[in-house]
Amino acid sequence: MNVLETNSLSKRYGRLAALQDLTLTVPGGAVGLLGPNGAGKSTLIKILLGLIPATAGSAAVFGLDVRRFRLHVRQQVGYMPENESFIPGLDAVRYVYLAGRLIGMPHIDAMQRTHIVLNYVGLGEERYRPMQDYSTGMKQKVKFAQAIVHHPKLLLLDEPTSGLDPRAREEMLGLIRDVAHGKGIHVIISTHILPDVEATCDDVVIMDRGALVQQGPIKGLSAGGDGYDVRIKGDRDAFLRALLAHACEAEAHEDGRIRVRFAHGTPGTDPILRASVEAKVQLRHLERCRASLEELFGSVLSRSRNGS
Amino acid sequence: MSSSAALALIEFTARRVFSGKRLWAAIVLLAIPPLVAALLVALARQRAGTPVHFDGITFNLSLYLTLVLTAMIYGVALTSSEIEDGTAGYVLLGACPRWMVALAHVLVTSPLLAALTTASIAATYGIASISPVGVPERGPSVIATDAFVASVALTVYLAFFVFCGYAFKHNMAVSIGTVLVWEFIMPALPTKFMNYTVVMNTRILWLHLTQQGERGRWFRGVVGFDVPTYAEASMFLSVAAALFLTLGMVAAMNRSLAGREGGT
Amino acid sequence: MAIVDQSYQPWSGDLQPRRRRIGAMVRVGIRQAYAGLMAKILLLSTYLMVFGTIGILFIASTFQQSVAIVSGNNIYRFYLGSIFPTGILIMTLAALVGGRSIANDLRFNAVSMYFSKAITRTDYLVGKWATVSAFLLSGTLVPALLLWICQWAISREEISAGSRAMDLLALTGHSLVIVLPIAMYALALSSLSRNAFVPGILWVMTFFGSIIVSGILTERVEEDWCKLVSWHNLATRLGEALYEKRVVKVQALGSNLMPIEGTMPYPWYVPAAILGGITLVSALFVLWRMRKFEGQE
Amino acid sequence: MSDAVIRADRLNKWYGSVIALNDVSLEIPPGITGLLGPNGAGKTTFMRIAIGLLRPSSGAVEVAGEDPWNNLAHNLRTGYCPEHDGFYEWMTGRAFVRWLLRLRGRSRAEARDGAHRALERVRLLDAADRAVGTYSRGMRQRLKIAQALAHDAKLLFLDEPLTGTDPLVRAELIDLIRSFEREGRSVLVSSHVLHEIEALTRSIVLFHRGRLVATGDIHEIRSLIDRHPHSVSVRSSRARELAAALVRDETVAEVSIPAERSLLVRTRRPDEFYGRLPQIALELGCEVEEVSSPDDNLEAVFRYLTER
Repeated sequence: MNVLETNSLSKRYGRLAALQDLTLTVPGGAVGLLGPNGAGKSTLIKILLGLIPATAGSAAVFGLDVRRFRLHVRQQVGYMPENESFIPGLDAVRYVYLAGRLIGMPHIDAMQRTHIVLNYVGLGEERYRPMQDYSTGMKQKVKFAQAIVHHPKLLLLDEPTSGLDPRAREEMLGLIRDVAHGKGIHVIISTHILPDVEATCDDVVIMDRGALVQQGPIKGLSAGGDGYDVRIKGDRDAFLRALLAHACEAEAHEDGRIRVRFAHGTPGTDPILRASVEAKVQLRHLERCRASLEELFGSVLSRSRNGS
Repeated sequence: MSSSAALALIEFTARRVFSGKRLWAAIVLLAIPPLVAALLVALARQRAGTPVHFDGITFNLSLYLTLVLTAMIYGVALTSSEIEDGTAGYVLLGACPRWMVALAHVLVTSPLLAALTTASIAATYGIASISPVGVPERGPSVIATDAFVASVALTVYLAFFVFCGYAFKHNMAVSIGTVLVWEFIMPALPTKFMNYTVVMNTRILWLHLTQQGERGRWFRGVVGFDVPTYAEASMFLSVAAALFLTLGMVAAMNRSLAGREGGT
Repeated sequence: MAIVDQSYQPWSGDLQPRRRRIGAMVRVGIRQAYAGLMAKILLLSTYLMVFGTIGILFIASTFQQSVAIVSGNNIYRFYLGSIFPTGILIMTLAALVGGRSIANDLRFNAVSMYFSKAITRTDYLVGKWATVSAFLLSGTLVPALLLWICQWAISREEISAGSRAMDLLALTGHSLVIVLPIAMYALALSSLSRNAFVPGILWVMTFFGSIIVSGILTERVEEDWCKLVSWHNLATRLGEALYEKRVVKVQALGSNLMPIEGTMPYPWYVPAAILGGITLVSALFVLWRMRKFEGQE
Repeated sequence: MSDAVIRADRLNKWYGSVIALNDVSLEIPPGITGLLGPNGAGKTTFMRIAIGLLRPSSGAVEVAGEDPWNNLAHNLRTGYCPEHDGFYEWMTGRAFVRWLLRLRGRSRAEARDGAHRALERVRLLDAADRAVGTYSRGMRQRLKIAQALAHDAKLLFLDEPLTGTDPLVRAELIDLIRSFEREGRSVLVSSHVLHEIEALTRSIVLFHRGRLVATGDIHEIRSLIDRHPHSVSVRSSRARELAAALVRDETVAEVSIPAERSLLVRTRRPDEFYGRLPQIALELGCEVEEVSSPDDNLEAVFRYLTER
């Protein structure tokens, strides 16, 4: 059974079309829902949760129509909202417990699960403190915990890393990766941060202006990285000249990255090594082009916009 | 500081009076006295002899409930809400000194609110005078008197709210709590402290101006309550206004605006 | 040695029906309502007052004095029916707790948690209503019960067990009559704004406004319906109707103390219809507002 | 550095018993400076003190040689883009910028033109006449920047301007901020995301838990990390042979083979090691597929500086 199916789903707010005729099938796994601000990702998630009605079309989660069986759907789904969400005066334990009880978990199960998931997300003794004193990262963890307290079959995450500093972000990505693999939970992550999707997802759905732009496995989409990303320490111009001498096309980026492509196929990393020896620079980093998803995203979007 | 900035500040403060949800709340509030008057007029038509008492409406509504709550809605909106929403910084970082911002809040908003209140009182008067009985015959001068009294009270309240807004961290709780207890509950209790409430002094001012200081039917529930003189009441109100205005300006000069991150 | 896997485990189990979910929401909500400092202070002062009264009455009774307020069902009727302290207290508590209940959910975005779980808008409303009502009952029903026990202990009349039971029912009913419409109306106001003080002010405005307007009308028009304008009168009139009518059979000190009489000649169903109408309209209003807010983040 | 635009001397700021800034003394040169640190590091507090919204608990700050507190001339020289949205939602974007210009002493005509220019600059003219309440996140971000630069401020304080924006918007904003520098303005940008700052500037200030941790050029800070041991991961088809060769090199302290085709090398002298690695690989004639080190990026600097 497909985790998610929509059939020419449309949603209009007055004149603004948030979703246009979206037909989408997600078989399962860890899926990234990518798109710029205002692409209709949040609208789609709200429709899936039965929070807002679609203007036209239908959507089903695990084969259940999201309007008719919305309480059943929500019992199968965990949702982590984008903005901060808490009840002032309540501690994390009560909050997550309440979330579990609202799904319908019995008292004892809810209490046990609350502590299990809070341990899992790594919230320590702070869990007994009122939530308004929490840092952004802690609030985010609690939001994640309340979404998985009932062990949902599908987890919907709306911008899970927005506003987090690198360490908190790394922790959050680790959690998502872990929960999405081997725990029996399907995950859909709505985000505009591409490295997040790369770090956690197997498949990707790209949306723009309320329509589906592209869907497929990340590997397939980001393939075609013919070349290497290099970082050096030392005389950069000399290195670039040396690369040129070895028939490599080099492109220096502002963040210090040098992208090297070979004029004829991929004859391995030898020319790069040689160039670095000749230019007497330190080779700090060498890797096959991988961050091309970001560029792909840009190019896919501009293609779809120009085409429409 | 340039004069054009000061002018802009005045215009901007005035513009904010007529915007947002608070305007609607104020309109609802100010509509209550005329509506009650209309109700009474309609009843007087049905049953001859039912007096429509303009002064009663003024005393109990225009100068009490409507006045205090209008001042509360605007007082909180002026500073506390601005600080909470994070818009206060934009105004405080302008070309006008901070004390002037606080001053403008009070001195621009209170005449405008007084004008709205006057409109409400005038409407009440107009409606009440349809009925043959119970309307004072002093003509529109009574409206002017009521408007004066209302604007004095509004100035005191707004100065107090601006002061609380800048001076306290939990400004809403402090200002609203104080006004509820002191201005709503205290005048209902038969204690001497009611002499020191703004509500009572405002109404005493009104008593002297429109009722020749005769207690008559007003304040009759209170035993052993001496009506202060006109001089005492006006002294109290002006001292209160000046005090809170000054304190508000000083508080504005010293207010730190923490972002939401550091506030806890 | 046995090693128990303490890492994340899938959970599966039976889910409970909707009423149990609402029950959990109410329990957590009440706990949160008591967390506020102001609410604690207000309730504490009420209880001090009630216990003080009880203490004074006990002292009076040790001097073999029979006090009028302890006779019949006066004492809790008086407590529940008076505007001060009970009326003001309930008004303030409702402004504090009722005013922020939905407004804070909107402001801190807890609605997105509630509505991603298996509850409907109606469940949410019922849960919030029960929460606020239960909280307000601790300012009405619980002190009234204490006073009921006190009356039992020190009154000098013979009251049959049946009458006592009827009194108990009546004071419970009276408390509910006071609390339920207020709670729903406060929720309706609370759903208006994200800022908790706006509903608070609006509710205070309604309460005082209705009393003042009713006062003006009563004085001017001198017709009976004018009393219906006051919220407090409505609740008191309906509450009064619940008590057993009986003659006080004991001669007591201060027997000229006015027992609260139903001064409004309207039958009980008129205030009942008005309060019920307000409650219903408020409920529909909240549902309509939440329909709008359910769509937001 | 006598030309510093911001100079802080033993700055402290407490909120009750919470310390937000702890004994910060620093000088910030003209140009773009990145204010870096995790959430709650004191970045916002520092900015708000420098802009004159907060008064320090002790210590002094000078902006362009003057105390910012209650200083009208300072208000006109500086522009501030706060982290959180605070708008009069009922106003249009154009009116918002225009009013703020007038509050800074511009005449009506100047304010109208200035608002138009600023909105044009941030590319918000399309939406300028809509109420702010209808704006998307990216638009709000631009509006905040527009009001900060509208009065030709010489010094801009941008608090987390890039947070929550999608890649397309972010690229635009980065271009915009860089253009400010070319016009001779100084900009202080805060962020908790390192690569955002790397794309903007080389000059950074690093905060952690209210303390100043480092200040200066990214390169200078980078060189710090080379005084400490690195672990370097190398992928090669002939990992064991490469390992054998590396062990003989004096810069290498430790070599392990966590997986086939993969090496983990620990070195105490990173500078020399990175220089020699290509040489050794070339001499051995074995293909190197990847070189990477968790210790050789800014995150590591960060980790190292904040965790000691």
